[in-house]
Amino acid sequence: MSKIGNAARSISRLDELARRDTWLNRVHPLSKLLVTLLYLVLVVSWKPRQLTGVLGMAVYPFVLFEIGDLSFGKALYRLKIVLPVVCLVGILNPFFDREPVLTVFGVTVTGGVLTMLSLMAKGVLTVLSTYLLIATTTVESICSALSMLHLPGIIVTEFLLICRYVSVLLGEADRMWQAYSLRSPGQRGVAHGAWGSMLGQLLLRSMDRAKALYQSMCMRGFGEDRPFAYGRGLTGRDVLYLVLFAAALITLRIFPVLELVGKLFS
Amino acid sequence: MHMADALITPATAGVMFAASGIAAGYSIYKVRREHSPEKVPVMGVMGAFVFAAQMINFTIPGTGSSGHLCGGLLLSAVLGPWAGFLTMIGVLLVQCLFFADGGLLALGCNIWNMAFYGCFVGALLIWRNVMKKGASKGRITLASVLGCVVTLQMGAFSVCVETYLSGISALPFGAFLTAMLPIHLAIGLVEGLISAAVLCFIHEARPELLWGVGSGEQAPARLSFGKTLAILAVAAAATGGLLSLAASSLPDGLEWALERVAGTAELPAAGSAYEAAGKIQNATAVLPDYAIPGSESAAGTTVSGLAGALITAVILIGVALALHFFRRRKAGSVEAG
Amino acid sequence: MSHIHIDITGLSFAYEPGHMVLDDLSVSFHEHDSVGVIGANGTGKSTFLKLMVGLEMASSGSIRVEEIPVQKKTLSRVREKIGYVFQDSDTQLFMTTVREDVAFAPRNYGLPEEEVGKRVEHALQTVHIPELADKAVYKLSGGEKKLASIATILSMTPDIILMDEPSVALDPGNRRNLIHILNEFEHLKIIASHDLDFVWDTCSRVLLMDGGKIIADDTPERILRDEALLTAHGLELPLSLTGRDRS
Amino acid sequence: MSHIHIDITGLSFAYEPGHMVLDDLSVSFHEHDSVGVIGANGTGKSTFLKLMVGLEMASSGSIRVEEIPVQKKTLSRVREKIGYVFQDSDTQLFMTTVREDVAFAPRNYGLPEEEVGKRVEHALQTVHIPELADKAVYKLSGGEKKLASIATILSMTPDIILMDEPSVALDPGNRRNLIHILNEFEHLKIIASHDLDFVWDTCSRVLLMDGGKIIADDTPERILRDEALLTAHGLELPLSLTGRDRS
Ligand SMILES: Nc1ncnc2c1ncn2[C@@H]1O[C@H](COP(=O)(O)OP(=O)(O)OP(=O)(O)O)[C@@H](O)[C@H]1O
Ligand SMILES: Nc1ncnc2c1ncn2[C@@H]1O[C@H](COP(=O)(O)OP(=O)(O)OP(=O)(O)O)[C@@H](O)[C@H]1O
Ligand SMILES: [Mg+2]
Ligand SMILES: [Mg+2]
Repeated sequence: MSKIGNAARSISRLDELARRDTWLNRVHPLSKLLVTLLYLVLVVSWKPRQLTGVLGMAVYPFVLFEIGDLSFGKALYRLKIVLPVVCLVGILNPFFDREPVLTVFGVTVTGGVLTMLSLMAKGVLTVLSTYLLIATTTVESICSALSMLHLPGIIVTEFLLICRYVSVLLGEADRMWQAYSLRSPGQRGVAHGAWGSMLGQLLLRSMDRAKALYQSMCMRGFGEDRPFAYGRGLTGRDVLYLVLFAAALITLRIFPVLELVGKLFS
Repeated sequence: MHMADALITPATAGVMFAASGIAAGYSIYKVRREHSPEKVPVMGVMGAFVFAAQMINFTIPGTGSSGHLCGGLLLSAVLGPWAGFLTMIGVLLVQCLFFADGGLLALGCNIWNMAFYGCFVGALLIWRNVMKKGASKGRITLASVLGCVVTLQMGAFSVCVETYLSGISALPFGAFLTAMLPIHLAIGLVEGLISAAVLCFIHEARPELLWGVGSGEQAPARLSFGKTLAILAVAAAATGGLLSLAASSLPDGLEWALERVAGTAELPAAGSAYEAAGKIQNATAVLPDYAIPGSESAAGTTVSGLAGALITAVILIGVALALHFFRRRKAGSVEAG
Repeated sequence: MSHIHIDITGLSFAYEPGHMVLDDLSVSFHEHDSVGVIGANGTGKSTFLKLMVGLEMASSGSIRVEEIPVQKKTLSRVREKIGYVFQDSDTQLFMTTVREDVAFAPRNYGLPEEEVGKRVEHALQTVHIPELADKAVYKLSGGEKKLASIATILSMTPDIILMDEPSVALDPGNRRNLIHILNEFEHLKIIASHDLDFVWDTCSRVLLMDGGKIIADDTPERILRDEALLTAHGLELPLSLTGRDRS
Repeated sequence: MSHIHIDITGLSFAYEPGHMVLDDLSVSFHEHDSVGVIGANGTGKSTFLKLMVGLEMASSGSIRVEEIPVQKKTLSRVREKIGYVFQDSDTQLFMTTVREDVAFAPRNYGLPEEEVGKRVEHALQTVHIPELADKAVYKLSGGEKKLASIATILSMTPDIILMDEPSVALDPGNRRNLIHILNEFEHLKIIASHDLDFVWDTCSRVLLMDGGKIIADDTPERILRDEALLTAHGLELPLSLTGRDRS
């Protein structure tokens, strides 16, 4: 099933990106995580009709994609899940809200069109900024940031193990599906006769694997609640990154920067 | 079913994070009390399992379409609802970070909509009560289908409420519900059947792996019965409260449909719905409008603003292209030297 | 030319752009060939087998199985002719009991239930595990799983058998049994393995792969005794040729 | 008696009541022993190794590792002394990169970060994979995974090494490399394997198990050349002794 293969490939590609050694990759994960969260909050805090404000927030991913040397194409591909949902929710707005709000080059724009466009812009920006985080930060780093935020060790450890075993189990599911399709040419999915046994086998094997995994962790001194990640501390540079970006983002949110730029040129 | 970041407001996100956080804290407390350190690796591997299993397509007999697995109920039926809930949190986090399915900010919503209902309502209430007298193929199928259908309905309902509260869509609440609930009824049915097939297999292969079977002797009923009731009451109150809140200001789906058919241009009901949404939004908004009085429009979108956006974009793209140019030249000179 | 054969011309393949796993490979296999594919870890043996059944698609070149080109739309016809045994038998078996699993392919080909039953019996007899027919798959030991997954292939009565490292995890007795089974199968079989003694005992032709190319294609006698050739490509003489007795 | 040793007396174990896997077993291992544990599938080799590190608990009898009895409350002390390589490297490696995984044990034992780094480097050097340090574990080939999981054990600088089928899935070159690594390790090592040639090349003492008992405990020369003994217990002569040359 190409879907499984695609999933495995996209995990592996993100992992490769995160392991590069660029300036942005070296910034402390905690700073990046906090800036990302702040950014998300600020983007979605714009009211439905405030399209200009939302557009202004686009400066951040644009600049950082440049700094982090990431490609927009790959990131935009990730929109395929979110954008349809967001569009479905927003697409009817122009029909319901027909109040004319402003005129651009002789075209009257209604409130509904504005809310639809700003919703889509929010969809794009939130996805891009999350991509920015995960494409420049490895899973271990995210875990260390999460434990610095005092997330319980149980969740951090579990998250790390999920990330580690996703590729293993995707591989197993893929091989099972291949074995299935080799003996049932022409079928596009698993027929109901094999629903239970197919996943059931995979589940039983996962449980056995988990037991063996626990044993091998015990053999190397694993303690129940010991945090898994050993991150470095924040340096001055990391704090500077956090403060500068937070300040810049809040400025974008409070001051009508784009309006001022527009006025400058008119 | 996954909520996107774009569909919510900071207030909704915060409330849902708090709710999910409380459930997570309680689950951690319960899991720790079990004193079974092997639970953590099991949770990790099982989380990865659910993730992989959801990638497999199952053909639905008689139709051309395909279905997936219902994660929360299945996990809880094997790990118990507490560990199952914590595992689902990990799965959702992985989905939102690596696959842009859901969002970081919407994580609280998604945990609630999918994990909370699936694990606590689906497993703790429905699964365990059906399994009390021991497991059989029939009971497992009943519990899974009932559990998946009910929890997916609750999840879909929550999605509607959260989206509505964010005031982002002009779509009336009732219409939204009439679109979401029937679809998720069908999805829940299929997911329930798939989960049932897996759980029946486990029941035959390794019955000791199933949680809560014959819970009469296994778990002390007096402790959990009260808690079960309490959780049910809170969930009911929460949904009921939200429902009445929504219903008081909104037309129902039928009304909306009639209006569409009548082709009323004004759509007064819809307008009032939007107003109501706006009010709620105002009440919950964290950040006010531009703090600068110089802003031209209360709506926050102006011609000069859009022009500014255009100009900024041109400048940024120019700078980016220049940077790329220099980078390539630098790389070229390094290679040459 | 005989009926059963595979023709490969100019086959190239890469998982990731710029990193060729197979590089312009051409070779033909004939009806009664038993081919051993050998090479160090990561030289593309498994990839080569996968391409032949269309589990991966070649970036250039062509593979023809009995004159049918391996393409998306011909896959089901190609796969009916080929039985493929995975390295990992755990993922190969997906039904509840051994019998169900062995019956899966013939049922899918729409055979009447009676014929299915016959084939299942015959396949289980061939690998000497008729007593396991009704055992649950997850209760089998490693060796038994391997034998069961071979039976699932035999019940397809394939024209061609492909096997990826079939001798792994078997104890010496079970391994000997598998050698016997393979030698009984008369049609084309292609076996990728690190166990050079196993290849020696089952194959009449050996392909040595390295760097995406076929380095040598000859009889076991000539390749598996050529210590210099083997060592140059990360391998060693088969253990049975090292003659510890004399030391 | 030397410092490093394991003493086992009257050890019995059953997973399920009535079905004894190990039955009243007594044996001692000493500082410089290299012990090969052999036997057909399902004779309890893995179980035997697991009991020594307390992954399963004996139903009767005692195991003492360097005078410490293996019991629930002594487990962490016992385990600090023993490095255990599992058969399945996928469960052995649970961190994301090779470096993280190799560093896991020393960090858990509370060593300073600098010492951890040194140990990791040294362990990776020993198994010749320093270039894989920052590679993601799931991208390793089977053989590389095996080598990495051996490195995770070496970084613990254990007194004792236990290995369950370490030569599986390695190509001949990597297998030779592992033999070399094991021969360099001077302390007590116990290796369970079906690869009798591997046992021959690494061990100075062989235990043949069957039916929950130790059937024979002697030098490789005497056990691995005894065809009658081996065949009686489901095994065969090591391949290097079959002397194909003469055929
Ligand atoms: N899914 C994949 N994505 C990317 N690269 C892959 C993938 N599968 C295999 N490779 C790479 O392709 C090359 C050939 O792999 P293949 O599995 O065919 O080797 P092999 O000869 O079967 O090795 P082994 O003896 O270890 O089984 C290896 O370098 C491997 O790392
Ligand atoms: N968790 C378990 N529960 C019940 N029985 C088990 C369990 N693990 C192993 N056994 C049984 O105990 C016996 C010994 O198993 P063990 O894994 O020790 O054998 P082994 O000698 O390592 O075999 P192999 O060569 O196949 O690895 C087998 O009969 C097996 O079926
Ligand atoms: Mg291979
Ligand atoms: Mg074993």
